[in-house]
Amino acid sequence: GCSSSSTDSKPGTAGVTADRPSVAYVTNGVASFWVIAESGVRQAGEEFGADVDVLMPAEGIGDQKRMIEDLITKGTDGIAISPIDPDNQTELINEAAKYSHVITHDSDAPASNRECYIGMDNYLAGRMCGQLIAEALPDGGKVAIFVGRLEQDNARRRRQGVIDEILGRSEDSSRFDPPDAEIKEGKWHLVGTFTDQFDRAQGKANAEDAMSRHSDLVCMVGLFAYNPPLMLEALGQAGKLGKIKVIAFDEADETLKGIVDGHVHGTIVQNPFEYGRQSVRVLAGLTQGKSLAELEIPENGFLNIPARQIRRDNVDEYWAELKKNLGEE
Amino acid sequence: MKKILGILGLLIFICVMTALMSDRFLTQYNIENLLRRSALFGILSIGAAFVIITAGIDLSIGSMVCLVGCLLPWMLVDQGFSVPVTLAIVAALSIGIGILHGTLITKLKLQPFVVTLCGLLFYRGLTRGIVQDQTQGFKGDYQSLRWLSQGQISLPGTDFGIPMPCVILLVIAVLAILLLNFTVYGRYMLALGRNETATRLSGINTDRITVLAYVICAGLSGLGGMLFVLDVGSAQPVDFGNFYELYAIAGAVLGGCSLRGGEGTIIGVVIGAAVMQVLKNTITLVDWIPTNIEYAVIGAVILGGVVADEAVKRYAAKRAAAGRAT
Amino acid sequence: MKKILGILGLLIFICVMTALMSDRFLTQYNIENLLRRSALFGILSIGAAFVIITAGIDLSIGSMVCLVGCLLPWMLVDQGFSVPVTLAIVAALSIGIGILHGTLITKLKLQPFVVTLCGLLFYRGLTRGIVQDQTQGFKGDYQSLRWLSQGQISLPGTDFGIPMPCVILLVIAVLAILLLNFTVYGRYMLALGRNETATRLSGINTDRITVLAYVICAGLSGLGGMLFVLDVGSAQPVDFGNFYELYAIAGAVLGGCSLRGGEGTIIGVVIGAAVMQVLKNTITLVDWIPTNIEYAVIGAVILGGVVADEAVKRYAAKRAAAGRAT
Amino acid sequence: MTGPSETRLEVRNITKRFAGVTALADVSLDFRPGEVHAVIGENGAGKSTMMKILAGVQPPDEGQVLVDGQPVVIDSVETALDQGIALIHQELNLADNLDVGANIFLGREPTRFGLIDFRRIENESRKFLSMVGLEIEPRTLVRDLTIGLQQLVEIAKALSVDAGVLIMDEPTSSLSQHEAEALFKVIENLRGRGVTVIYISHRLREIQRLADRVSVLRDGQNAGGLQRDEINHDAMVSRMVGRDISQFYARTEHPIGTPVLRVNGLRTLMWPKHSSSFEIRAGEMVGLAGLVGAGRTETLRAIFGVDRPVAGTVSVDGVTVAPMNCRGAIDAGMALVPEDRKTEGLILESGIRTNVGLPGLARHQGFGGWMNRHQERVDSDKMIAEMNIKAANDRLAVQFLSGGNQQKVVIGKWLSMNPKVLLMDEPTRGVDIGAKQEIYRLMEELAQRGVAILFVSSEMEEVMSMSDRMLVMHEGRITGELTRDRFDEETIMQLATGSNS
Ligand SMILES: Nc1ncnc2c1ncn2[C@@H]1O[C@H](COP(=O)(O)OP(=O)(O)OP(=O)(O)O)[C@@H](O)[C@H]1O
Ligand SMILES: Nc1ncnc2c1ncn2[C@@H]1O[C@H](COP(=O)(O)OP(=O)(O)OP(=O)(O)O)[C@@H](O)[C@H]1O
Ligand SMILES: O[C@@H]1[C@@H](O)[C@H](O)OC[C@H]1O
Ligand SMILES: [Mg+2]
Ligand SMILES: [Mg+2]
Repeated sequence: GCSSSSTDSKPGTAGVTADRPSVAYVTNGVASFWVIAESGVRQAGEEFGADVDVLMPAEGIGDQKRMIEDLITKGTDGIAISPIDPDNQTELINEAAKYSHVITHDSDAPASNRECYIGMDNYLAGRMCGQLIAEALPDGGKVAIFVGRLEQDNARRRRQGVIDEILGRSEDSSRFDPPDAEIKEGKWHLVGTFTDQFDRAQGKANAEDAMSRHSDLVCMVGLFAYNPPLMLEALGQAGKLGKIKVIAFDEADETLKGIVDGHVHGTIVQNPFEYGRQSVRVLAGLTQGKSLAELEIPENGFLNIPARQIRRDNVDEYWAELKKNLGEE
Repeated sequence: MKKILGILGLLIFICVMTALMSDRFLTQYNIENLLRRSALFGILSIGAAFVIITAGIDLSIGSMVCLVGCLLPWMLVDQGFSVPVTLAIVAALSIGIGILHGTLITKLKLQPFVVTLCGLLFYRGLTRGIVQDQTQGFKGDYQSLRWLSQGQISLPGTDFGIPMPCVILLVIAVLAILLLNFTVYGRYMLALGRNETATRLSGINTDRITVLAYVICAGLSGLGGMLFVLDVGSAQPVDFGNFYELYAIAGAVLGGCSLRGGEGTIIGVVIGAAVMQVLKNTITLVDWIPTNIEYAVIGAVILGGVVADEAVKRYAAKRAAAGRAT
Repeated sequence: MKKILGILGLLIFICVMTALMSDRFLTQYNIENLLRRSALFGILSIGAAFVIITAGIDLSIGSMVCLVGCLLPWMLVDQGFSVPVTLAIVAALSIGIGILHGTLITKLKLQPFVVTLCGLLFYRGLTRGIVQDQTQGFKGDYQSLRWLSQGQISLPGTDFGIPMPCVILLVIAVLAILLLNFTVYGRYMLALGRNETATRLSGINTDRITVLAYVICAGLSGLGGMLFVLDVGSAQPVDFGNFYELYAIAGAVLGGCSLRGGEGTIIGVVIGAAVMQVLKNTITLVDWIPTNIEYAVIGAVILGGVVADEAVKRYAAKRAAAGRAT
Repeated sequence: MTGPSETRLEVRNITKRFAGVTALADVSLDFRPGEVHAVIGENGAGKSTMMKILAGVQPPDEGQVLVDGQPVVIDSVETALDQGIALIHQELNLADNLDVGANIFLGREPTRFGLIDFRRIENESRKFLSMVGLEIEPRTLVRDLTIGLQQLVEIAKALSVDAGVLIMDEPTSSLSQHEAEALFKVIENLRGRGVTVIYISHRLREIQRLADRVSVLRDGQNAGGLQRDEINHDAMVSRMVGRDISQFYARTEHPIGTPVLRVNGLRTLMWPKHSSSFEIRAGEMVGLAGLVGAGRTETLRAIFGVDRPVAGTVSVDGVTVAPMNCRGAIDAGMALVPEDRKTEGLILESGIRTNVGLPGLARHQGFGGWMNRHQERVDSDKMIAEMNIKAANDRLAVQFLSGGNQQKVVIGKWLSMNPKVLLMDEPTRGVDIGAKQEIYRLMEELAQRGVAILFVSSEMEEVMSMSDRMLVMHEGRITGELTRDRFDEETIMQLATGSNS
């Protein structure tokens, strides 16, 4: 993909120009997912006449804190944050909110003074994912879940959504099943949640080991963008493509190709491009003195960019849209 | 003094360059941030320096930060321990680990690299097991304790405040300088870092001194871990403190410690730690430096620093030789 | 031979224990997986071993894996280079980096720890800059190239296949054994690892031998990076190969290399690398071991291994002394 | 003076400077085929520097080297070897993780099809080992040999080069007379075959016995030469030092007191089945003689608590010392001047003051380990004066001192502790004649003050002249005790080789 942009600020002009608002977009880590968001940010930068900056903390929460502090220093007009640990970052967000407009994206910090949240409800997205599973496996069976790390808020909510949906539980996003627990209920047997700490070789090894451990596994669910491609690799090598159902999250090329080829039943996609674009639009607007209402943010401060279920029937259409957003077509 | 001139020059150079490229660099807020961050890493680097001076190495610093950083809020918030009890446990734990490292190295004659590499793996795994991979945070509580990291001591007559970690670093640095240069223990550390056998044959219990160095390092890592989590507010066992040992060691090396042992000044080490924090700040503040090459910049600067240092040393040696010969 | 008995015993012990606790351990599929993973890490460990034998260290292994692992698909898929051109660039790059490390260490007399620590930071930063933080993958293409990592050579008469990485490791290990034990280069490495001066004074160009060791290490890291990405299918610059240097070094140390230099056997190193992969597998296969304490288990096993090794050595020395007494 | 055909190797106007010193100033020398050419001079006179230049270890700043009359540039050890020049270094230079054979052929391995020819290495090594009288298997690891044996391996290594010019820089400094004799035979043999042997030693008796010609260096300058018939002790000494050194072994009569050091049933790890018991009295100087590897060093180390003994007790003034660590020994009033000053006696990168002060710091420390810097300076000043250590100032790193002065620092650091028992392992190893005399004088003074001295020496003359009483060791046990009136080379040699037991 291409992520270079002509809207980068010039050296030394620390974004306090009167007419052009400066907007920073802080992610919760480094991932291709965020590169898609970055192109949304850049596009919106041109569209709404803002100087934009994208920061991806590579070293976790301490790094994110440092970046936000430095943005305050820079006098950035608006900051969009995907908080890694919202419960404990309220103060930091409030501190930033004293100096500039702050919103959250991808993951919310409802207790803070952020002005709004742009993203989806991860618990609901998890439930949508659960629907895909139930649909792919009407007879149930053994299911394994793969995810980068489980202490990230969005990951936990997604996983809980998946579990609650297939077990037919009521909607309650505060539930939490311990990660190592095997859950056997009715026709379903959830054999465990495998984490890899963003180590891809480990992610693939997890998929392999899950197959070793459970020869009668019928379904693999990957909750972070890079998990499904790794699962597909492992399946391909084990000659089990299509035999074990794959349910995915996000829009990695391999995942979409897997849907086209019939190796992946379906995926839940967010819209990172829109996360980026909308964040810049809203922050630029707030800087120029517009109100939330004027910017079409609902009363509850939640700009929902809903997740979508992608199956074989709508994958081509979706893929084309994605490529267009990334400027690849 | 001469030894720290190089690194001091580098720090000043980076600061001047950044100030020229960003008018926000010298704002009070930024300076306070930089002071706080440098202080936090400086504490770790001082610990690393003591071990390096005795010709050892401690790779477990980052995992110690993780262990203490996660257990502190876990004990307070999750387990409901009182503050004094928690602090006592954390201190005992850190010191105990230092003693363990030192003992394995001196009594079982294991290599420091190996022992502390195992520590690096073990303490993080242990932490993850204990807190069950859950993020540990203060949830807005414990403000008075967090003052240790977030508080400031305002300078009378100005509205400038010295961040608390800076004050703590100052105290530690002064103690470290006294220990290293004015007590027999420091002298023994320098001596044994250069020649362990000769030091032992001079009647010095080198084992005990080695253990002392590891205790200081583990203790300061623990203190650092505590201050880091008090500053950040929460810690995830999976990545909290990741790679901090490398930053700590790099700071010590930049500051003039030789990994061959027997060399190093505390002030140099503190400056070395600051260089890296200022660099990171520079990269975020200056727009045209892409953030994703951050590591590349830090790596290049450290390498440049040691190369320049080496070049200056050689030049000086040449001049001295020429000067005296004529 | 005697030297590898300890680590071989440990490997067998872990395998037997796991087989007892999980009936899936000895399935063909699992064995093939283990062989492949051990082979990949074994290649890195052999590289690390050469550097460690010359009393050096290479902390940049993981970042080299990242660099090559990301650039390979980037050049093929993104830049549309042909396979031969890409492989040539990757090889030249790895070897060039090895030469760079070796030259900085020998000519500028910088410490290996410092040089390769800078490498650790620099190559990852560079990779992130080049590929702009994008995950790089083969997108289902390049199957014939990926056969290098994913293919198998089936054993005639069985339906068991030897994973390709294993075959590659075998070739490398044989070459490494020949180099280390049967050629003058290997002998010079062992000699200079123990006593650089003596080796130099014997008329040996120790600088060139040192450079050779770093070239081997960087070369094998590059090869490893390539095989890893061919196996996994994609690489993200921020985390690909993270900490692999520690695994590689730990494998070498477990396998009998002393960080003081001059010691080590290739077979031991390969077994050392395998121990860690089997351990990880054990932890996932055996239900009652919580996955999140993985690091703790690995750390404890490495430490246990070296402690046991030390204990055995001491016991042997005592017995020898007792033998003389009677 | 000499035609080109008569000169194998010549140096002209060589100058070499190091930071702070001019090690060689305009030195010219020539060496002929089939001669043993001794180069002598005080510590720091520039002998090793000259030899390192010849062997390609370091380049000269100015001057020329000629081999067989042709000017050559020797810029590496390899070129030197190509020119047929081999050097046995003053310091041991072996890779002790490899076996003896590997070390002998290091850098010159015979190969077959690109692989090392192990069989040939083994056979050839055996040959060279037996030339130096070393009956060990080439497969023995070097680290299992003592310093003395390693020195012999080093010599075997140099012989294997088959060089036209063989330089030996203090080859006998760790050898006793017995092993040295074997070496002398080798040297004579080489001379017979037309090899040029350049021989450096501080043991003038050896030079007298071996050398055809002598060249003397003084302060980096050529101080003249001696022909075969001019070579005698006094001539050499006066050229080297520029003055006459009479009364070399300064012994005077003084009363000997009651036993201070008592060693009872001591068994070391190396020789656990042999125990030794003896006592040393106040003011007594006891020499410990023996061949290389007889266990003398081990005994001293065990007494001082460096290595834990298998059994036995040590007491000072009737109080048993816990033989666990050196601190205990020091607190009991003992001191050890170790065998290898560079690795065991000194912190080379540290200054004289630091080195001298190290053992005493604990004694003068204040609250919280606060260092008494004043005391440290007073002590070191006193020692520097008393021992006549030559140095610009007392913060100079000891690595820059000459061997003799380094040795004085090692002794000095113990004198400031006022020991009752002084253990000395080869106290004059590699030390020049002037410094030797001073060390002897010091030993004598200490004895007069009532210090009990036990010293190891491989130099027959030294141990015979300085001891009040002598203990001779063989294979870890004391095979004889001789009083001064019974000192006689033959008896000692018999006891040392165990040939009468
Ligand atoms: N690498 C060096 N750097 C600085 N000074 C040196 C170096 N090598 C030798 N010197 C100095 O050069 C002078 C000559 O030293 P050299 O080793 O040649 O003496 P030597 O005659 O061999 O003495 P000894 O009998 O003690 O072996 C001494 O003052 C020594 O300190
Ligand atoms: N012929 C030999 N071959 C191998 N080892 C020997 C031989 N003779 C003695 N040794 C070793 O010598 C050691 C005793 O050494 P020690 O250093 O105590 O003796 P020393 O009399 O001080 O000799 P040196 O003068 O070499 O220091 C023992 O470890 C013994 O194994
Ligand atoms: O938070 C992000 C998540 O939404 C996506 O699925 O994967 C990458 C994460 O960083
Ligand atoms: Mg000399
Ligand atoms: Mg001895």
